[in-house]
Amino acid sequence: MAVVDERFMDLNMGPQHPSTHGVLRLLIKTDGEVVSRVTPYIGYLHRALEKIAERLTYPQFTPFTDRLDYLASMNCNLAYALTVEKLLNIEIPRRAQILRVIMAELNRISSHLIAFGSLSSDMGAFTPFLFGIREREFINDLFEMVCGARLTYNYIRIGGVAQDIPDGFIDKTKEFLDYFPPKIKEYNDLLSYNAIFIKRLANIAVISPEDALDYGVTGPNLRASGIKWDLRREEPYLMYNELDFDIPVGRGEMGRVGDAWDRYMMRIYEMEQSAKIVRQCIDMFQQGDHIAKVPKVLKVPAGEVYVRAENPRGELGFYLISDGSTKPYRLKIRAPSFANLSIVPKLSGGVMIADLVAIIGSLDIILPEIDR
Amino acid sequence: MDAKQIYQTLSEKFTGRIKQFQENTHPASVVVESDAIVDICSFLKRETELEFTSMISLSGVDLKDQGKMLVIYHLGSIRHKHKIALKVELDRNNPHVPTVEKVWPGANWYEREAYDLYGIVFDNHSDLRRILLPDDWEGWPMRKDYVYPKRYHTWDV
Amino acid sequence: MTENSKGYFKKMLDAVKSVFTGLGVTIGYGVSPGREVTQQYPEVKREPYDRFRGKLFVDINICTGCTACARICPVDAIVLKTVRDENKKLRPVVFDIDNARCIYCGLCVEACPVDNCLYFRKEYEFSSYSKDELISHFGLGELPQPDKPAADRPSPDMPAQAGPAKDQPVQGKTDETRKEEGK
Amino acid sequence: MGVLEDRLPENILFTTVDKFLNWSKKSSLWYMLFATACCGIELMQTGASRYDLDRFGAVFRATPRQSDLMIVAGTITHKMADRVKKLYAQMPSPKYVIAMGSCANTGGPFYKDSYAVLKGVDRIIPVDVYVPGCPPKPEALIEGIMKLQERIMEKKTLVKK
Repeated sequence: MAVVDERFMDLNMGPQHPSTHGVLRLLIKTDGEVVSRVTPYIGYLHRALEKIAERLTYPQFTPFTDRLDYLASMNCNLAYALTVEKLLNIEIPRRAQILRVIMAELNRISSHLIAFGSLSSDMGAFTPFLFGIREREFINDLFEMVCGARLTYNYIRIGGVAQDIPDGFIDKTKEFLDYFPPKIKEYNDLLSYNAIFIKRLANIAVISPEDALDYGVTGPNLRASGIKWDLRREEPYLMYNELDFDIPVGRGEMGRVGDAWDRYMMRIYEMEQSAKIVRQCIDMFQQGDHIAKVPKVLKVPAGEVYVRAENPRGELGFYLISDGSTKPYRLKIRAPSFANLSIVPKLSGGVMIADLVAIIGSLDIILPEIDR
Repeated sequence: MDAKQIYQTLSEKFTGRIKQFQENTHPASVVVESDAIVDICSFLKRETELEFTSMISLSGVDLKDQGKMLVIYHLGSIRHKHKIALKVELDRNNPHVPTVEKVWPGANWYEREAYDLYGIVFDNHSDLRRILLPDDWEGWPMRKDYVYPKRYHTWDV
Repeated sequence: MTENSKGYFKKMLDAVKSVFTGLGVTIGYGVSPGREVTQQYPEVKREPYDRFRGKLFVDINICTGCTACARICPVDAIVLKTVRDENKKLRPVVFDIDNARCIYCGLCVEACPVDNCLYFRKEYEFSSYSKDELISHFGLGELPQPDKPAADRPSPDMPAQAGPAKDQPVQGKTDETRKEEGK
Repeated sequence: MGVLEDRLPENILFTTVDKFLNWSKKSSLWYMLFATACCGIELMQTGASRYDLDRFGAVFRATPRQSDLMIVAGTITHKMADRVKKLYAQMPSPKYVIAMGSCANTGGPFYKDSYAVLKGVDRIIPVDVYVPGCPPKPEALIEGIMKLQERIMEKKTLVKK
């Protein structure tokens, strides 16, 4: 007979729980309020994307990258396209590059809006969630205008983008850029600097820089720990090296560097920066092709590449092995949330159960890319 | 430090345990003996000139035609901004490799994933269970010769 | 008053102040709502944008039966079966689109070599009580048998090139282009 | 309706009572917040400011014990399928299921090549309305809910079928 530790009880959170951001299951060992150990159980959304990639041709797999991190489909499309292009060794037209940056940054904003909204609703404030969705709908409209879908875009393709932008897109984007930055002040008034909200998040679940690196945490979560690391700067792809933007770094404004509040605030700062990038891109617009010449039957030269891009949640990498045929031999997806979630057991010893929700929310994980 | 220099440093330090240097991959990769992987990884992490602070990714690859399995470690350094891939070749029928969990704790989940999908056993791993698939799943689905099951529990697959 | 209690009151004041800052935002919306957000859906329907990927349609009369769409489809949502008619032209006898399985990615529309043959309509309200209703059939049907009257034709709008009813269906030359199922 | 269900003769009183019961059921479709994948985001957006599902009396509940409607929004894998069955069993009667999006309808994008995905949620629980789309527009989901409301109105509860 197994020995039962009488001090603790097991508590299941998920897989169906509103604040686990999808189908995450956490097995919590607790004495009632204070958590002693958390074991995440993942894989409830394992859809075998890597296996599917081996059975489909390169262009056919693009729609599946939409479903990788559906809050930032454009970024996932982009990372996949960059990977295949690296092996194909083709030059992307300038206009396509600008379009790609615009889409990626708009999607970054809309993804961070969900992060902002869902964290606030986890913390018990529902209004900011509605505010976040309201602005997100604006971006969804922009995307529907340009590619015809609201969530799974399949827009950034190998070699460029699927279609050139329609008339009126630039005006509408400009309208959004005028509309959006003032809203950030609203968010700050409503939520970021609310004393109760700060009390819930400041000094909670501090990730030290060493831990962050050990566990492979990337993206805003890593920057919140005070490490200035952004692939858009460190390994510039597309035309990011020509753009002027800041990389916000956690400063421990409300508590210690790398706490939950810092992680939350990184996203607010990054939305501002993304809006700035989109504005610059619109000014840089020039005529040209939207897609490079790509053969209809795409045979990718044999080789191995690992290409990574900065997604809203961190570093999304594709490790592609090609054997020269029309299908990938192996496509490994390095998902940012996978690494970000793996630090949760380390963070959550000794916290309250209510703080656990804050930890998950502030890490902004998304399950489809963890489970793939 | 570029990949070539890293390779030279490694081959000086670990004579005979480094098998091959592949320059045409991106990032360049070094094929090493499987039982030396822990020593090499901790050397790469500790040495101040290399300082591979984090493991970016760990992937299993099934080379069915050659009867081999690969484990590929993508390593990156935040300070020096260089990258390298380490490759370990394993026997396909009995893939065993020591765990690097002690070097980078983040490797824990990646190794569980490789175990789950490829059946690669990581020796001395603290918690080697299936991670993505249900515990009662049969077979290693990412292997090239995997046959899809017909039924699972009470319904058709 | 001790130092401690001073901090206590300051914290309380901060909390109240920040709550009122937040309330200021919501009250602001109460006073002047700004742009209207909520759409009164069933009464007021927003027209989707021109590129909207809604329900997939095919103009079967101009379809050349090249099967490019069925081959590019990553989920096998298009089932296409063709036979050669007496003019050696491919005739799409079965053209089924499973809307329940379609992922609306648009790869097929791009692959289609004929203009306006395969296209998305701005139609999105077609939920149903059964899954079978979600499969749209566009196929022209088998060539008419000689002994059958013309009224028995499966599709009323038969194209001109299908030939008169007396023609025999070309047996043995059937192009089984539908993708192999269940690998 | 317990003991009275299916027992009463068809007459003007009981059909009116039935209608009233159906009307109250249809006007308070509390749906369970059960989102697994992409469609979950569209479900959230349907419930939020722009489409405002509350207008139809549909409010989300976080627990199956309080919900009448399960909107299966997203991919159901084999690992998850047992939980879905359990969640469905936990819901009180009368209960309805909407399969939202291609994944819940047929397995959608993962129909052909995936070993881990359940090919249609109707293999494990009964589905009332299928809403196509990948993911469906919020309007399409609302239309699906309206279709379900129509079906609820047609149902007979007390009166003999």
